[in-house]
Amino acid sequence: MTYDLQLSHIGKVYDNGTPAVIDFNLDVNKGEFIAFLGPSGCGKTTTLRMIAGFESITSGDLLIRGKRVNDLPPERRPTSMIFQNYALFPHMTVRQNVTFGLEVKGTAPAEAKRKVDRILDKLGLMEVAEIRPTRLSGGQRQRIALARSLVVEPDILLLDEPLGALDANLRKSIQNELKLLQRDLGITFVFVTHAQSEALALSDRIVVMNAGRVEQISPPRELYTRPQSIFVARFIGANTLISGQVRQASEGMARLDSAFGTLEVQPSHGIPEIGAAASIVLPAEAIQVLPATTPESALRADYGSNVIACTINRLQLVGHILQIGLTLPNGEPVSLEGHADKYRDTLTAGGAAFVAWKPQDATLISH
Amino acid sequence: MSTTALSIEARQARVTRWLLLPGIIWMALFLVVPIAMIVYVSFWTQTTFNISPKPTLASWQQFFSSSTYVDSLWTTIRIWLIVLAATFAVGYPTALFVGLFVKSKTLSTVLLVICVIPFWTSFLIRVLAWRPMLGKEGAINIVLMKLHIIQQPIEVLLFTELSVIIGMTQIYCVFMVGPIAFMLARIDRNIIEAARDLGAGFGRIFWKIIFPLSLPGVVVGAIFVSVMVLGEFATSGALSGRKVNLLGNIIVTQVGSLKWAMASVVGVILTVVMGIVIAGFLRIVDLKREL
Amino acid sequence: MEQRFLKSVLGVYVAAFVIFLYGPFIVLTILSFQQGPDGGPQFPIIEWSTYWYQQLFGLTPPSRIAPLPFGDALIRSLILSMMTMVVSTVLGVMSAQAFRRKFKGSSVVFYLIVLGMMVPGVLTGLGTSLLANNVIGIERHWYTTAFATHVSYTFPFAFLVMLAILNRFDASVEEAAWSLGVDPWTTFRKITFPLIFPGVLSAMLFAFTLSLDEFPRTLFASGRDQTLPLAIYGTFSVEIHPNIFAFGVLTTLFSFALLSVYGILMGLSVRRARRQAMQEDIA
Amino acid sequence: METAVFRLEGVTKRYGDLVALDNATMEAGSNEYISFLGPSGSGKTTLLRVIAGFEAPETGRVIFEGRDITNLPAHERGIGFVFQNFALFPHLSVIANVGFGLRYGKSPQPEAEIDRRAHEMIDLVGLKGLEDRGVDQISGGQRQRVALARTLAMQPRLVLLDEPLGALDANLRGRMRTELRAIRERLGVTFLHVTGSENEALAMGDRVVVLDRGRIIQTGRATEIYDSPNSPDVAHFLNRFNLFDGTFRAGYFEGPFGRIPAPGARRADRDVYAIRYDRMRAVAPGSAVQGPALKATWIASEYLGSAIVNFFETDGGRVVEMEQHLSLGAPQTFEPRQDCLLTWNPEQAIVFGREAA
Repeated sequence: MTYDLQLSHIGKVYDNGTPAVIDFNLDVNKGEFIAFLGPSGCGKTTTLRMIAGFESITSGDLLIRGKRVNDLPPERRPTSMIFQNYALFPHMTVRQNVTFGLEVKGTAPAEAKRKVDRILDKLGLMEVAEIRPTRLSGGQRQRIALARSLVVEPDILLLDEPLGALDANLRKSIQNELKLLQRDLGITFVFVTHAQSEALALSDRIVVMNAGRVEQISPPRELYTRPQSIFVARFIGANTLISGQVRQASEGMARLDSAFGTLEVQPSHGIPEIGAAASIVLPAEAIQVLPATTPESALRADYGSNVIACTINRLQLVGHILQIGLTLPNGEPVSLEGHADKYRDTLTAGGAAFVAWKPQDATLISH
Repeated sequence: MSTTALSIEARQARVTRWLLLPGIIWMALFLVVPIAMIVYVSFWTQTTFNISPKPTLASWQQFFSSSTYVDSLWTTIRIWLIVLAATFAVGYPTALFVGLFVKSKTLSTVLLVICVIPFWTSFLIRVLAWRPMLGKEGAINIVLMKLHIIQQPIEVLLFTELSVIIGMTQIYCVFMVGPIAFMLARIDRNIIEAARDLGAGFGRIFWKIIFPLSLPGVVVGAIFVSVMVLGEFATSGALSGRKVNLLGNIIVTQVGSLKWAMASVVGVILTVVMGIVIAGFLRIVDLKREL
Repeated sequence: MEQRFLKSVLGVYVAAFVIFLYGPFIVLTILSFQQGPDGGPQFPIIEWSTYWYQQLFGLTPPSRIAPLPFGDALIRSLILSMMTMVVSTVLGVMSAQAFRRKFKGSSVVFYLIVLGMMVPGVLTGLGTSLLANNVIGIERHWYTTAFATHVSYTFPFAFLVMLAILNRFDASVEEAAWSLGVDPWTTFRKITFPLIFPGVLSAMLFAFTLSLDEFPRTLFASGRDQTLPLAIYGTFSVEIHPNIFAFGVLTTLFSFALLSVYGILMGLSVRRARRQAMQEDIA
Repeated sequence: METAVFRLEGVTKRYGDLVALDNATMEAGSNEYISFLGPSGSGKTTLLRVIAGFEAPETGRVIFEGRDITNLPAHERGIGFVFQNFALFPHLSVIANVGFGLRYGKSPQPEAEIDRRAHEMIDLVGLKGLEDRGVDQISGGQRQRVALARTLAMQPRLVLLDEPLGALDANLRGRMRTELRAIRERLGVTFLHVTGSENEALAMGDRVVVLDRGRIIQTGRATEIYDSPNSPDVAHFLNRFNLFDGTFRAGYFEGPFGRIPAPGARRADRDVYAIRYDRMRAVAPGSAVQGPALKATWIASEYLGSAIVNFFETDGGRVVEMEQHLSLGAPQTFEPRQDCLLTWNPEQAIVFGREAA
C-alpha cells in the first residue's frame, strides 16, 4: 500500500552549514493525525515547511501518495498549510479569502460558490462571510484559515501551531473542534506544536523532536507511559526518575539497586546489561499513594519491592481532582493527582504514607 | 471625601485639551488664516503701485481673460499628471525590490539610505545639477555620442518641458519609493506563502495580494508628489528657460511686481486644484487608519 | 524560478534607478573641479583644479567672480532650523500624546495638522506675507514669519512620526507606573519619554532637515535677510559658476559624514545588544 | 469575614453599545484571595481596570479602606496591579524596576531604604543575583516575579492580578500557582485574580466570582461553585458538564435520555440538565440500564495524560464528553463509530428548571 506521506532520510542543512533536521523518517497513513512536538528550535517547523515546499530539502526523499515531490514548488503540492498567525488576506472579505484558492484553480464560479458556501456553513462562518477578517476574533480567524485551506481539498493539511495565538479559554474548545473536524473529513493532518497537552489530546501519533533529531515516534499513551529516552521522559508528562544500577535482568523482570533499595521493573525495550547505570521512569499516573495504615503484607503482595515511604505536604481539591504534593525520603518532591473518589479521606496533609507501583507500570532506560 | 472632585474621565479630557491647544492655535494662525487671507485678498482692488481692500472681481476677470494665465493652469495640470505617472512608474519597481524582494533587513535599509542621501544636497543645487546633464554639450549627450548611439546631440533635453519633467521625476520619485516600500515591507510574508500554497503564481499574487496591499503607500506617495509638483516654480524656472510657466511661477512674478491681488487669485486657483486632488486621493485611502 | 528571474531583473532595474538618482550629483561633482576662475559650469573640463573649493574658503586671489555670499545665510538657516526643530517636535509630541485618547473632533484636528504638509509652500508663504504685509502691517523676518511657516510645515511630520511611535507604544507600562503611585507627569518623564526617545530623535531629524532646505515658504515670508536656500536661489538670477557645485559637494559630504557616524554608532549598539542576547541564550 | 477592605457598589461601564460591566456589586475582606472566572469578554479585566483607576465607571462607586475612590486617579489609590504581559520597564534593570515606585512614588524614600526594600522583595520572589540584569535578559518566569516584586514593594493592601500566569508555559504555570499562593499567605495581602482558566480560578481562589456579560452571576467558595453552580451558565463556564436542554415538570426531567426523576432541582431561567464529564459511563447498546440512557456513537478520544476524554455523538448530532481519570483504573477503549449507551447516576446530576422550587 502507499502511504499518504513519506519522509525518508530527510535532512536539512542551512546555507551557513548548521544542520536543522537530521535523518527524519516517517510514514503516515491516510487519515492519520500526526503531531510534531518539541522545544523551540528543534526543527519541527522546518520539517513542516519542507513538506509544504517553503524550505528546500538538502537530502532524502519526500513522497506524497507515492510520488516524489522534493522539487515541486508549494503551489503544485497537494498540501495546504495553516499558519500560526493564520496569514489571512487582510484586504479581502471572509468569502473572498476562502474563494481565492478555487479561483486560482479555475473552478467555475457557480461550482466555487457552492463549495465555499458548504465549507462556510460547516465551520459556522456564514454570518461573517462578507466581513473582513481583521475585525474578527482569534477563533473565527482560525476557522477562516481552516476553511480557506480545506476548500481546495488538499490531500494533507499542515498546521503550524494553529492554537498558539488563541487565549487559553478558547484553545480547549477549538482543540475539540479541530479533532472532530479531522475525524469527520478523514484527511491526513500534520500538526506542529510545542504544547504537549495539544499533541497528546489531538494526535494518533506523536513525533518528539530534539535538536533536529527524532527522539521517539509513538501513539500518545505509549509516549506518555513508555518514554524511550531520558529526554522524552523529562519532556513529556510528569515523570519521576530514579537512577540506579542494574543488578539482575531477564526477559520479564529487571532489578535495580537504588537509593530506595532494590526496585523491580519490567523492561519494555530490550534486556539491559547487568551493572549498567539506568533510570526507572515513573509516570505520575503509575504511582499509587497508600495510607500509612496499609499492612505491609498487602503492599508486598501487590507491588513487590516497589514501595517507598513518603511524607505528604499538600493536599488540594480542585474540582473533583485531588492534587497531592509529597516528598520522598531523599527529599525529592513529587506532584501527582487523582480522582477525589479514589482518595476520599484516606490521606492527611503533613502525615506519612506509602508510594508504590507495579513493575509493569514503570519503564527502564539505560544511560 | 472628594465626591465633588472631577471624574477621571473629565480630568483626562482636560489634559487632552491642553495638549492639543498649542498645536491647534499654531495651525489656525499660521496656516488657516493665511489661506483665508489669500481668498480675501484675491477680491481686493489692485492699482499699479497699491492695493486697497475695496472688493472687486477685477483680478479674477483678468485671470480668466488672459490666455497666458489660463494656459499656465493647464500646463500645471499636465506636468503634474505626467510627473505623477513617471514617479510611479520609476518608483514602484524600485519599491518592490527594496520592500519585498530583498530579504535581508540590512540591505533594504542600505538601499533606502542610498535613496535618501541626495536629499542632503540643497534642493536648488539638485535642480541646477540637471543643466550640465541635459545641455547640448551635457553629460547625457556626451555619453550617448561616445557610445555611438546618436550622431548629433539631442537638443530638446534642456530648456524644454521635457527637462522640467525629467528633473521633477528625479527629485520627487523618492517620495513615491519610500511610502510604497514601507507598505510592501509591512506585508506579512506568510500571506504570500499562503497564496502560493493555494496554488497562485506570481502574477496573480501580485495583482490580487501585493498591489492592493501596497495601495495606501501609492496614495501617500502620490499625495506627497502632487503637493510638491503643484506648488513648484523653481525647477520649471531653472530648467525650462522660462518657457514653462506653472501657476507657482506666476505667483512668484506677480509678488515680485507687488501684484498681490493677482498672486492671490492664482493662489486660490491652486488651492482649489490641490483640494480636489487631495480629496480624491483620500477617498481611496483613509490616511488616519493606515498609521 | 519565475521569482528568482524577476528578482534579478528588478535588481538591474534598481541599479539603473540609482544611476538616474545620482547622475546629476556625479556630474556636479566632476564639474566642481573645473578650472577657475575662467571655466564655466559645463563640459568639457578645461583643466582639473580645486580652484572653486579654495574660493569657497577665501583662499584665492580676488577675481571678477565674487565669492558666494553664504556665510551669514548659513548661520541664519542653522538657527532657524534649530528653532523649528525644537518647536515642531514639542508640538508633535504633545499632539500625538493627546491623540492616544479618543476625543470628539479628533478627525478635524488630525486633518488640520496634516494640512500643514499638504498645502504647497508657495501658498503658505504667500498667505503669511499677505497677512503680515497687507493686514497687520508688520515687517517680515526669517525668525518671525518664516519661522511660523516652517513650523506649520514640519510640525505635521513630527506629529505623524510620533503618532506612529505612540500607536505601537504599550500603554500598560504607564499604567504599571501609576499603580505604583507615580504621578502621570513623573511617569511621562521617567517611563514614556525614555521609551519613545528614538522616535523623538527621528522627528527632530525630520524637522531639522525639512526646515534647513525649505525654500518656497521662506521666499515670501522671510523679508530682507536671506536664509541659505534663498541665497542659493539668488545666484540663479546672475551667472552660475562652478563654485556653487563645489559648495553642494561639500555640504553633501558633510551631512553624509554625520549620517555615517550616526549609522556606525547605531550599528555598534545593535551588535552589542545582539551579542549580549546571544550570550544569554548560551548561558 | 472581617471588615471589607474593598467594595464595589453598582458599577456600570459601557464602551459604546457594549456593556462591559453591568451593575457589579461585590466586596473583598482583608487577607483574602478572590479569583474571577468567566469567558473572554465577560468583563473580568474591565472590573480590575475600574478598581485600579485605569477606567472610569459610568455609575456606581468604588470604595477602598472606607474611602470613596471612584474619582481618585490611579496613582493616588495605592492599589497594586500585575499585568499579563508583565509591563516591566524595559529600559531599567531588575532592581530599578522593583525600586521604581519607592523612588518616584507618592512618598519618596531615602536611597538606602529603597535599596533595602527592593532587595528584600527580590529575595522574597527568589531572584537574588539577578538584580542588575536588564529585564530583557531574564526568562518569562523571572519577569513574572519581577512584576510581582515591583508591586509588592509598595506594600499595597490590595493587589489586582490580570491573568498573571497567562504568558507562561504550562509547566511554569503550575509552579507559579503554588508560589503565588505562598507569597500572598506570607504577606497577608488581598489578591483579586482574573484568569481565563477555570482550573486556575478553582485552584487559587478562596472565593470565586463568576462573571457573564458584565454581570456577577455567582460568588462563593471554590468547592461551592464547583459542586453547586447556581445557573446553567455557571455550569457551562466550569467546562466540566454536559448540558442537555429538555423540560422539567413536576419533579421529572425529560431530555434526549428519557424521562427521569430530578429531585432537588434548582430554579433557573431555563430547563437544563447538567452532568459532569467524569460521571458518565458507556455500556454496550443492548444493556439493561436503570435511569437515563442516551444512545450515542463514539467518534474520538483525547488523551490528557492523567485522564482520557471520549467524545460521543448523539442521534441529534450533539457531542457529549465522557472523562475517565486514569487513577481509577484502566480506561475503556472504543472502535471508530462504535454504538454505545451512555448512562449515569441521576443523583449526581444538577438540574435547573423554571418550575423548580
